[in-house]
Amino acid sequence: MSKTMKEITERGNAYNCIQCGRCTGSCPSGRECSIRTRKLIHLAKMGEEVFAVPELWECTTCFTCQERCPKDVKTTDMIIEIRNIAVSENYFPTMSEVPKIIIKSLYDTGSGQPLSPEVSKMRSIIGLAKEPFDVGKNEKDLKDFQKLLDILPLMKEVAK
Amino acid sequence: MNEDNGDFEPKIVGFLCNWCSYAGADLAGSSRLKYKPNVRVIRVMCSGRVDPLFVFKAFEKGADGVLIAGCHPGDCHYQCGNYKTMRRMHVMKKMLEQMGISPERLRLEWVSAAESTRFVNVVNDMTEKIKELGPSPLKEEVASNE
Amino acid sequence: MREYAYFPGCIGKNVYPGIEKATRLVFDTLDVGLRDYAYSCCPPPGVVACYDKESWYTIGARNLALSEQDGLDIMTICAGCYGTLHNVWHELNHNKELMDKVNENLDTIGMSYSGKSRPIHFVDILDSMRDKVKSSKEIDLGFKVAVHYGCHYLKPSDVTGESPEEPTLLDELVGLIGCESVPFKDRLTCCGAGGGVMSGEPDLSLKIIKTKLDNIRKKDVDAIVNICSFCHMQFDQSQKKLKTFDIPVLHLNQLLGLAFGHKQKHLGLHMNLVSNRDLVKKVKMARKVSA
Amino acid sequence: MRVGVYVCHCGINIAKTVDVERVVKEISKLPNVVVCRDYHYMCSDPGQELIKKDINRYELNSIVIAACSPRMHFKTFQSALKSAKLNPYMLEMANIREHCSWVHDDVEAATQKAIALVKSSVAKASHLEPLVENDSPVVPAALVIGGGIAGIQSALDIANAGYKVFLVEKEPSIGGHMAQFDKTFPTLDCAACILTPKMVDVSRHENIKLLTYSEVEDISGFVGNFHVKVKKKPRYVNENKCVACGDCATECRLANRIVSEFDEGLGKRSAIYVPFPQAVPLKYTIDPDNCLFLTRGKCGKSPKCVDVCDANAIEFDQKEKIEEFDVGTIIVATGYDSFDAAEKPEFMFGKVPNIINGLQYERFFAPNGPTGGELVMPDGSVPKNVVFVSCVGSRDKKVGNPYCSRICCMYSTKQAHLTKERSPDTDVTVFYCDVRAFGKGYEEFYERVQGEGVKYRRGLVSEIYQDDEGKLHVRAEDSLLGEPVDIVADLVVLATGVVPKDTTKSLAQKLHISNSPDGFLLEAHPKLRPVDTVTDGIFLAGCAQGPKDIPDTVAQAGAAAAHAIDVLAKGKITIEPYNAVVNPDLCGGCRICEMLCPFDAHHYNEQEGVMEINDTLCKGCGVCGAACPAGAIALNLFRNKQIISQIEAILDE
Repeated sequence: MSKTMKEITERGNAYNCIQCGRCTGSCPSGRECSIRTRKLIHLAKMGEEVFAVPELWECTTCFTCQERCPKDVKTTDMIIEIRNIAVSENYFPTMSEVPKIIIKSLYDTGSGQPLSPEVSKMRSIIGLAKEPFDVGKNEKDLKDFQKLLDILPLMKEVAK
Repeated sequence: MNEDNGDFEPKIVGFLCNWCSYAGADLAGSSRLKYKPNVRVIRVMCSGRVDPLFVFKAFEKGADGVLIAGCHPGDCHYQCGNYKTMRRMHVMKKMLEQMGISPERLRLEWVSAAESTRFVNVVNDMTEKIKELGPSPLKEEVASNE
Repeated sequence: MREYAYFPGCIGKNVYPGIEKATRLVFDTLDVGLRDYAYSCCPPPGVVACYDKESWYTIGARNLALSEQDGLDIMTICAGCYGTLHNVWHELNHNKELMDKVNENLDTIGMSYSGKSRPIHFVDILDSMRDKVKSSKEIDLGFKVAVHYGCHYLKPSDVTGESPEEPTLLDELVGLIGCESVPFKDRLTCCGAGGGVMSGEPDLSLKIIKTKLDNIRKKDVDAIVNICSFCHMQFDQSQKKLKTFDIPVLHLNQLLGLAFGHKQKHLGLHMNLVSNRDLVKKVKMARKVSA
Repeated sequence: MRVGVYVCHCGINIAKTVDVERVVKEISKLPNVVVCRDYHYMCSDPGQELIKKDINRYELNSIVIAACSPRMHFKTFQSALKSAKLNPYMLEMANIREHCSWVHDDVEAATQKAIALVKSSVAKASHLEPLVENDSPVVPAALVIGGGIAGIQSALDIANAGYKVFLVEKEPSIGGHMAQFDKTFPTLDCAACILTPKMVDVSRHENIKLLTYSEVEDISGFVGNFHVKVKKKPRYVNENKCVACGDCATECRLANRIVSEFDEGLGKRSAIYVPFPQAVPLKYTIDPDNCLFLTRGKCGKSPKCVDVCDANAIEFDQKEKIEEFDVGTIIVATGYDSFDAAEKPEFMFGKVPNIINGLQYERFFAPNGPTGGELVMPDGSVPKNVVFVSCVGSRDKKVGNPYCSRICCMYSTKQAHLTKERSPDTDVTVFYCDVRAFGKGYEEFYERVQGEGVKYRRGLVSEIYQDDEGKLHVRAEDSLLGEPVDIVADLVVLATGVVPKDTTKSLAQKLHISNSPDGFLLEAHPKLRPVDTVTDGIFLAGCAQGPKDIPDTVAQAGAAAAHAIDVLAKGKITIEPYNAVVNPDLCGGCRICEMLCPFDAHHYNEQEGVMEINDTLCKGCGVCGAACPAGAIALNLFRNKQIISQIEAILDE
């Protein structure tokens, strides 16, 4: 999947944008912080390096802006895809290591949120198997899963 | 099949009704939309004018596809010519099948005078599909007979 | 008997297993079969999709592929899982190039996905069996609740087919078991957890949920009812972090479990960080009244 | 056959992508081609002169022009042929501009395609036959559909030129939306003061027959001779007897209990009513959906209206009537609907009384409106904060209206001014995206209103919510500040856009004219034929064709009237000989064609056992020709041998 800013901008209909700001005005995150969706789209349209803007990571991907855009600009889809570029260009969200931990856990156990011994105990208390039935339960399934992850770009990005 | 047809440029004859589809194609032109050059247009007053004879003649003469385009149902300049076409389509496709020509090579589409982008999509899509189908079997026959 | 592949999701099984269990109990009561598969994490839209979309599609497609040979659709109990799986399903069915790429990836472990097996959010299943839900009710709970629609269940509407500006399904579902959905300001806004914000920007995430909790508190409700394990976690954990709130948080299946007469212990109510003590008392009283 | 072929460069429009010289070289090789030339602009005088000279010099008897669409210039070149004494139907055009040079980039592919298209035209030209045009008389009357300002203007213009006009209006009164307005922008003329005199002129004009409360049921025929059927709905009041004293409405048991359409749901009326005091005709109408007597068969002991009407005008036994007449030309002036803001649920329209649309706010200011022209809200208070929301239902793909409605910016500006005029202390904010003040005096008016203290904030509104105290809040981004804002309002005005009338599609089908993708009626050419339709003799006026303000509407209505008068004044129309002809030697009299013809043009001659086709009724669609099992029906200009020769040529390598 090749992805360039130009492709993302085109696919996201950003050239239709009239900078009306309905996106920003709808944004629950923007009321609490500095993200201005309209500006992000404008930067993308102008060919600026929008992937380097830290506000990109303040979007909760709730899709309200995309839902309300009168010009069919795929604002949220674009933010997600621009983040992909940010990651590959090494503009990592430096604020926290948690996302990396989640991906590591995904690789090691098949779950982004791994099972802790405490919860395992609780599971049996409420009548569930101590370990849930999932990809981590059977060693062969997990090995296959890891084999799949090994060929995906995700792991290469995290390994950086 | 797909890979073998890389260089194949299909020849498609398009019969467009004067009032809707021909005007839609004109609008595509004045809007400077771009599309594939494979469809060659013959103007008729109504899609209902398209005698099945024309369609078979086109295939006989080596067309890889035939497009008939007219006004949307209900919008016919002549009230119901397009319905007549619709009914003829069925028979024509059946006959093509018997002649060993894939009925997919014959298409009926509704394109209004305002639907320039629709015309472009129809032309491009049809060209793509005929490319996938490859040259008309009749064409090869014609060639080998010559 | 109807049957679905059951996708409990990481939070539902590994963090709040009460949600996994409540779901099993509720759907057992409703005579709906749930079958387990060796699923991985959905994977999360906020983290994995934002890092690399192709990986997101591939891992999601592996999950969808698991039940395909059995011809089962997949029931999710989390708007996040639903958002991922539904988006993957929708995109793959509309983008042949992507479908080919994903299948090329899946081929390395001998799997493939055709696009048939589709994800369904559990509330849509409930919607299709309202009479059964109603007749399964043993206790009239009589709660005043604040309902929370997870963003990814509703949006984007051109993919989900929902009406995101004025949804009514959840309000109607809680009504079926004698609860009242209380309107509150900005009830449709995000809980603040998604998009990797909960993990990447925890302070911002807390600000967003605090605004939301403030609006809910004004309405003096008995509980916040959600249809998303991830939102559930955000509502519950953030109250603990903010320290100033104590509004019980229930996944809809936990609420239904209570109304269907299942024991609160089996529904894992006690696993929430916010105390459910008052709520449990109310359930006991309601049980007596209903009896 | 001696064919002359002329390949046009159209400046660089064709020559840029089509190698014209190569086309000429290839075409010159064809058997029937006597002469083949290229020229910069074939449609210019020297271009046409070239053809004329060649016709005489080379004794050409058939001409091919490879240039633009025949829909553009076929008639131009026909007249060139005529002036060279060549039959004007010995002409064929190859469309190498719209269908070739403009739609392709690749010179090689475009040139090849152009050659194929011209070859095809030469093939057809080699089989053309001279045809004779016939004349047909024009009925000296016009039909105008729609009695808003557009229809009124067109009707008056045609009537003043001395022709009969049938003006058909769906509502009980003419006047349309303009009658609902208080003032007009930017001059602040009182709408009623400039409209009502025209309404009265219509009702008094000896050449105008006004058919109100009526709808066009069916239209058949063609330019010069349309046959019209109009359905006249029963008013249940005898128009000749009613003196409009109004006693019936006062006494009606449902007085002030029925929602008034004219007041956009803000005011109330009786079940027997005139929509507004200046209505034309000023005759009462009984609303059949609400009247107690009509819905239940009983209204007290006897209906009050009957009791109080001294003129004995109430006639509950009136029935729907069909009126039929002939006209030579038709103007469609059916206007628009206001966008239904409920389609944008985030704006809460219809859920809270203090969120209204633009047309409703107009009624707040009108002296004949529900508040008597006072700026008071339903609770009796004067709003302290008024917020305007622009582009509601316009420039919005989410609701399928990608276009700009052209009037909302200015009517909001006007209403902002009127708000300030009524209540200078009221805080007025207009959320806008781009203020479109394009007309004469508009920008100046916008400037004036800004000067009056109206705040223009750049940003389209995202959502509206009501807080616990019941106050409305408008959320948007002030995009110039780059900050989200939350503005409190007592009254929110949604500047709702212009959408096609719900009946536009069905009317277009009745008239066999087209809709543009936005749903409005399609003009024949966006620049050069803005009031014509593709159907000869049918013209467009006003918002039926697309959103426009009053000056543009009136101008277009005048233009449409001029075109209609043009048809009527000629007194006859030339029928192009595109008709079908039967070869009696081949016809077996199977009568299949008779069943297919939508125009009843086919008649069976029992004596001869063959079909005959009436030239006047036949429109030349060719459906019969395509179906004739004996091949006995030929369609002039589209004969089988002509088309088949085209097919052969177009596929020839």
